[in-house]
Amino acid sequence: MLVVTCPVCGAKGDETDFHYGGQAHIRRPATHDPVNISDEEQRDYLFIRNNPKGLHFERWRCDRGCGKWFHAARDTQSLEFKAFYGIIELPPEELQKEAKGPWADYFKKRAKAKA
Amino acid sequence: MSGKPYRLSKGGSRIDRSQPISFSFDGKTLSGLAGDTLATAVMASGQKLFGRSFKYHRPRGVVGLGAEEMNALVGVGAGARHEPNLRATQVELYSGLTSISQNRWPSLSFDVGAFNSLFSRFFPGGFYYKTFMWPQAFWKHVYEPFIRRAAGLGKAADERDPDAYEHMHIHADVVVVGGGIAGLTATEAAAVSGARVLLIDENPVLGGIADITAGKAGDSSVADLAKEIAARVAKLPNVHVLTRTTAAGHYHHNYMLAFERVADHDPALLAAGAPRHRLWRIRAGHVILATGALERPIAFANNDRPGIMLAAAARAMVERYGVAPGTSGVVFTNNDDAYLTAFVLKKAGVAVRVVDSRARPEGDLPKLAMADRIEVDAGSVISVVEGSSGVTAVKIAAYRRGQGRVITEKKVACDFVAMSGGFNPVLHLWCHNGGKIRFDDALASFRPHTHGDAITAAGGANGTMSVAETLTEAAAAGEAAAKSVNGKVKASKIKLPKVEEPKRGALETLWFAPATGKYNQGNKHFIDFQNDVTAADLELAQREGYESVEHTKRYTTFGMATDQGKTSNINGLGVLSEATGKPIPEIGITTFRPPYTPYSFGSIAGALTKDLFLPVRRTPIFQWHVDRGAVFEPVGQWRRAYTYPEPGEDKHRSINREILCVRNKVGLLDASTLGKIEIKGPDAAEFLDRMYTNTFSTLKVGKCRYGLMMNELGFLTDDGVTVRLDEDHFLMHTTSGGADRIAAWLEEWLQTEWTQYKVFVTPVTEQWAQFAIAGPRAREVLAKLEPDFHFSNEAFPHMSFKTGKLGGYPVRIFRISFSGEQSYEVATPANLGRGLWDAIMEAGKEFGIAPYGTEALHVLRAEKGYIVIGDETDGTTTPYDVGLDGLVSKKKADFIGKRSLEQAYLKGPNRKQLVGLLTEDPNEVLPDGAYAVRTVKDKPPMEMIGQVTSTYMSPTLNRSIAMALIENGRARMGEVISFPLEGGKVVKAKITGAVFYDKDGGRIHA
Amino acid sequence: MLEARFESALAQRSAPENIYIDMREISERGMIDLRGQTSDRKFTAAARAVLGTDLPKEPRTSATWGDAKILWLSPDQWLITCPRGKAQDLTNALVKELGDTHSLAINVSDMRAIIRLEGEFAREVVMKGSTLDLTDGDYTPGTVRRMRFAEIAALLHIVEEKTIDIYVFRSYAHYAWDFLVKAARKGSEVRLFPNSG
Amino acid sequence: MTQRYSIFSLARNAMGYHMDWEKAWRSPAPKSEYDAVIVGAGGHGLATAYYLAKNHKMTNIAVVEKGWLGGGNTGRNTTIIRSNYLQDPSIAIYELARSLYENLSQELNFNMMFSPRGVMMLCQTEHEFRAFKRTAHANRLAGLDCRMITPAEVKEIVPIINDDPTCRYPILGAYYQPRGGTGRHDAVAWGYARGADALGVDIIQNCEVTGIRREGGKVVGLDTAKGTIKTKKIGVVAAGHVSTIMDMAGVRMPIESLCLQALVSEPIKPVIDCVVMANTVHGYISQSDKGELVIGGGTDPYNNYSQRGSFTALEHTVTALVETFPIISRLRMLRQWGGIVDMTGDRSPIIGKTDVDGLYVNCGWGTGGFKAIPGSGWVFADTMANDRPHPIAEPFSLNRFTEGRLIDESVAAAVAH
Repeated sequence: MLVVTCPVCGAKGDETDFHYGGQAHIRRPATHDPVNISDEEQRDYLFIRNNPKGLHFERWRCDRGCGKWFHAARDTQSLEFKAFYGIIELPPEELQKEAKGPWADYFKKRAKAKA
Repeated sequence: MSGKPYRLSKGGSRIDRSQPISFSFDGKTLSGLAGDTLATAVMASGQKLFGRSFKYHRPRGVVGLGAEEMNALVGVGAGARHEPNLRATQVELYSGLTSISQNRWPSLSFDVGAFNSLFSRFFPGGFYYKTFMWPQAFWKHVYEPFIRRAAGLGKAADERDPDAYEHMHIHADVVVVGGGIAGLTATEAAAVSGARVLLIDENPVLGGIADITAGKAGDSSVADLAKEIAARVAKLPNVHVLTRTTAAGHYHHNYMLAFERVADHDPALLAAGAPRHRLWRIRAGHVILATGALERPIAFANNDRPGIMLAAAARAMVERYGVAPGTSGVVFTNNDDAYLTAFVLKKAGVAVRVVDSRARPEGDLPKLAMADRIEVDAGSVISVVEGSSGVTAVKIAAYRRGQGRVITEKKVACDFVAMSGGFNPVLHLWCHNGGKIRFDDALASFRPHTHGDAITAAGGANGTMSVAETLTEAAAAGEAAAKSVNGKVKASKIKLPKVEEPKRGALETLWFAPATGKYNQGNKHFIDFQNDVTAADLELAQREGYESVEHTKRYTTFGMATDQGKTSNINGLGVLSEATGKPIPEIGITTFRPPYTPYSFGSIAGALTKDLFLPVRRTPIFQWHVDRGAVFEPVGQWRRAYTYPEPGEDKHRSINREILCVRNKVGLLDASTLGKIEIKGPDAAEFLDRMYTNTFSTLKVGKCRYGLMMNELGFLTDDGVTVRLDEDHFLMHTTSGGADRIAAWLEEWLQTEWTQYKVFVTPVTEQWAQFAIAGPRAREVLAKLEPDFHFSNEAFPHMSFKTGKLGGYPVRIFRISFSGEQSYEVATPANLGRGLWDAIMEAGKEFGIAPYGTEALHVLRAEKGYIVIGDETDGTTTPYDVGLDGLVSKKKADFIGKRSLEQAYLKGPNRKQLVGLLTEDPNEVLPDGAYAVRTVKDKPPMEMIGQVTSTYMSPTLNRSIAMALIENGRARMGEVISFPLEGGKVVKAKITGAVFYDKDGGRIHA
Repeated sequence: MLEARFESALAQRSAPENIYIDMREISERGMIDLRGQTSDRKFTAAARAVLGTDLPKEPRTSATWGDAKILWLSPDQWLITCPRGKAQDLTNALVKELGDTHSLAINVSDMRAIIRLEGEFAREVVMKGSTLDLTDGDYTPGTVRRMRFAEIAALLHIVEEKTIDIYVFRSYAHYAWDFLVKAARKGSEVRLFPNSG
Repeated sequence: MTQRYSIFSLARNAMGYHMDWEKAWRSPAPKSEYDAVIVGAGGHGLATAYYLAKNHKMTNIAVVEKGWLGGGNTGRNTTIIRSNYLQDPSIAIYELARSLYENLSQELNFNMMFSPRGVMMLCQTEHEFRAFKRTAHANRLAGLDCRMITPAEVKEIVPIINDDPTCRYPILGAYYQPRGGTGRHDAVAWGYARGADALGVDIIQNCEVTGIRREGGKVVGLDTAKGTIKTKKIGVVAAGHVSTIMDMAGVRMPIESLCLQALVSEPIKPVIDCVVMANTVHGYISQSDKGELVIGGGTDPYNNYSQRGSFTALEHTVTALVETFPIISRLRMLRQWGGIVDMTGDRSPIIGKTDVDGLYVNCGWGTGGFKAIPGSGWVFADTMANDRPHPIAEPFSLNRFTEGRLIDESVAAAVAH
């Protein structure tokens, strides 16, 4: 039974007061360019998931609290939360750096796009 | 023997000799004393035999002191209150307790299953994997039924449990597990430092093993020290003490479960309203494990005979209960602690001698024993035990560490053995959530190492055996825990007494006491007593390649009995270590799984049984439906009226009557369960365009539109009518089951994808009672209630909306229809719902109004070819599949599911499409879910081309109708397809359009 | 003219006996759900103009003005409770005053049922069904918190030290009531931290 | 020649105090090169190796395993075997598996105790009832021996069931597969391991894979804790850890790893003789030969590699089962644990080739893999040996997610596997 803290309202409680919403930072292609979406892009959006053993980034909702969605960084092995952050935010820099595998690739790409 | 031959004339700190208690064991009425456990009360009467082992059905008696007991398992209580597999050492005696032994037939002393024991040579570990394979059918029909009957331990009750259970949630800064001197000291230290402390102990009284521990603390005995701290702790405002409570599991983020036996020891509490068990759900800031250490048995030949106990257990029997384990005994040890047992026995007048594997025991206690003229065979082991249903003698043999078999031995008559192979720190809770442990050679056991959680171990649990060190360590642990949780610590600290205790000599590792023969040739050195796993079995597993300790465990079942290896795990590793020549840490250790000791399923369910199991949602009209004799059906969490049979009517007739009433007169439906969501904001219309497949931004204020929703995979998930209340304000209806899901779905998209939209979504389902008044006379009923309201087609056309009053009730009225008839849905605030319902029924009387239920509704809509999400769709159905292409916008650039709908497979050929079916025989109703086949064959397999989604006998059309999803269905109009049913019958049906009644839709606008 | 007949969610439940707290339905309160953005000063000013006090912005707090209470539900949502008879007028006033600011005010007086618990052990009884720690000092009078209670969603309002209101959706009211009656059964007292006074 | 197991060999060995039994499998060091390497010595991986050797005569192969063989989900599941699925592709593979299970003890000369004691899926809502009626029609026409049974029949087969028609979820009927049942999970892994080993397969335990070597679009070998192994064919059968392994080859998967919860009660005398699945309330239960009630439930909702028991899912399941089987209230939970299950986007498995030549994957069995082991190994071995999907494996290809060609079993009333 995990303890989750909502970064929006500060409510801290058991995981059963929250709703898990799967992987974070998935881009919905149709929102940006509804016309040109390849089958592969659509597959990646709908099905391909980062599934790291270790640091992961995910979505939660303060289901029995303020009702707001937020992001969390969590280790999938120790189940320890490393950070809670806003639903339209990226994780803290140091966690982006700590990320491995597909997550590391993702954050690098985001940083590049920004630069 | 008669009377209570083993009850000593003096002593027994826990018993009250003035309060005899009558109870029964295996039908025999016995008498014990208040404070006894079932184990001590039975043993006081002279009975040592408590049960039979799992595989060989060998006779077994009490071995342990409490939770570690693996042999003396009993069933307690009668009838619906019977509970199997309880450890007799933990069952507190109460007047009228009934108990039985288990796993024997016909009786404990004469057990036919013991026959197995004679052939045990043919049943080594894992033997069943090698046989029982021929002939093939025999496993299921011959071998397995026999094994199943023989296996299992006690019997389950055969009726529903009459007792109550509950949960309690608690948060504590510090949770201390174990109320011995370590736990008590840690509790006091943490509490005076300002922390809120929860102290949990599984025993009825605090103190742990203080009362059987040597030493002086200041002027007090260790026992008195424990009592003094317990008394102080009991008065602290920031401490909550739970006794008779087992900390069962430690989980992520310092979550713990503890299992309190509130009333098991006293039926009067149950009668007064107490729950039988209470499950504590605990969130700890910091956990201190003061769970002590469990004594290890020693593996020697026939070490399982009744009368062979752990040394501390034997000592506690005398000290606490005034019960002697026998008349003449041998203490067999490899360490100093067991000498205390010898002293206690001698003092109680029981003849005793000591066998010590160590050649030169050097501690204070052995010296004291020799000074006290207790006979000690140093450098010796017990090589074999004689006697079958009890101990009659032991053979004592000279031994040097590592010796494989003994040469000379002497026989000594005795009737019990108290053994001690050393102590294992109780690591279960430490390990449940991944704590690391390390092997300690001095202890010859594992002790806590590192842990990722805020948790520490103190005292015996940490491998600390001395009283003085335990107190220091526990006090420090308590203070540190308080500090880690609360930041700074109050100045007050507890003062520790000065301790004097005997100097301990070193323990000598002894996993296995050799016998004269090869131990694997007939001698049974039990490691796991309950599951009958011997040292030879473990070695066999190694020889056969089951080298991983997990393989050995699973192959032999070692450590898998109801004690979960409490006494056997380390001994087994020791044997494996000696067999393989690998040190124990390399052998590894099997995983500790929760719970520490088994706890009741009833306590897990807690209060959530019967009506409280899961909530049933009720509409404001619920009681009316009940009073009217409605048959209900669950819809999501709701109970909806399915139909309202009149006296003498069956469901079928009642449904038909309701349908015809709507078609010919007027019916009233409780539609309060429909989801209702208010959506408001400048971007509300655009937002809805994203959510629905069709367009809502073009909807006029005051008008209604039916909408379809898909998920991102392009499959239908919900539908309903949405009303535009104002330019920026909509009221969405969802399916009854979809209300919460869709509200959350809308919120999710708003918060996570279209964050720029200014839209508020507020679910209001429960604010409103909502009814459908449907049928050709609906308008007349409403007009009677509110003559001034304009209900005419012109003033209030189909798919429009008005607010106003109806018979004095404030209402929202929607001219919408799911029956195909002229229909108004009326919503009024929920607390007024029942009043309005009654008013409508009253007003409708003269027009022949009748309530109709969900089944009539379903037939009515099927006659009209309207889909039901979940019937015509199954989560893989697209709008195209059900023929609603017209509701999928071609203009909108993007809406949820649009892109997936373009996926080749979803648009591809041979999709199943919604069609109507008319059976050739109009009286033949196709079964639910029946499949049509391409070609009927004599026998399966047959290629299937689609299935029935809804099927009814239509009273309106006086014939059967069905809807179905059929491969390329829309291109096959008029084709007759075949449905092969069970038993060879084939029903033929013609494919038609799905609208069966009033095809031009005139009645809706009537 | 007919008179509308009123029947609250728990009207048919009788007063429980043999329980160790006091418990009753509060059916005389009306409720308004208010949505708006606190960053929008027009919104906050309009709300203040009608309600007479600022909307509480601090999570899990409430404000009182006259016979109305304003319970924080979310950064953009409040539940206003007032005497039932005033709820519609107050809603209308809010809607009018809020005008075209991005907001939503709905009279939801019938959407929830309120169960009031009173007594020494009110908090303990709630803790049999909720994971919240009502003994830790954070839950002072005025505190509001949404929670999972037994198998349902509920809103907790600490009215006074030993008075707690539990708001549940109307269709679940009987379930919450029955759970509480069972949890508060005499003989099942826990007496958490018995010396804490 | 491997020693045969039988009542006679058992008796013969008893005379010698069981000193002469051979090892069930060897513990070889890895060779420098194999014709194929299977990653993961669970049931699916070992069965694949066995059938590669037996059916396709590929005996120069190895199975590499991070821990001990059978130590993942094979040794952690609730041992249910059934094939009464709704969708045609599912029926095909699960029925192949079930029929292979019928003779598996004899085939492997290792008693894995397949016990066709019947699997019953309760119908507790009208919706579920209708969904199972549909499944029943589909299964009958596919040739499965399954049928709908009435509440009275349910009660007769499972007398301890709560048949109170007024209870929260009354029993409306059940969908029953009489030849479904249970097996001894460890024995399946051990039997296949022993069988494969006897055919020359090297099973290398404690040998974690640390890298997959590619040359352009094809695999050439893998790095392990015991050195580098050359091979042109790699079959990844690593269940919950499949993403980790496939990431090494640069292949991204539609998989999430969750922790599935299971538990057993203390052993009691027989009270329930078949497998009962109550999908509405998310619980399933059977009784092992040892007498323990074996109970499975849901997964924790979040990605999870911890393999530990938690309480949330368990609480829900046990509460439901106490209501469904009220007599278990006074029985006790003995042990709980978790297994890391690999869930795909449509909850059906993935079997087949990947975009990398010589790299094959068999995963996504989620909560239902045990029942599929023989069939899964059979078709995956065929796929690997012939470098094209076996017809039964074909619908389960990885590219179905690109095409939108999902195989969704949850349409049948959210049935647990």
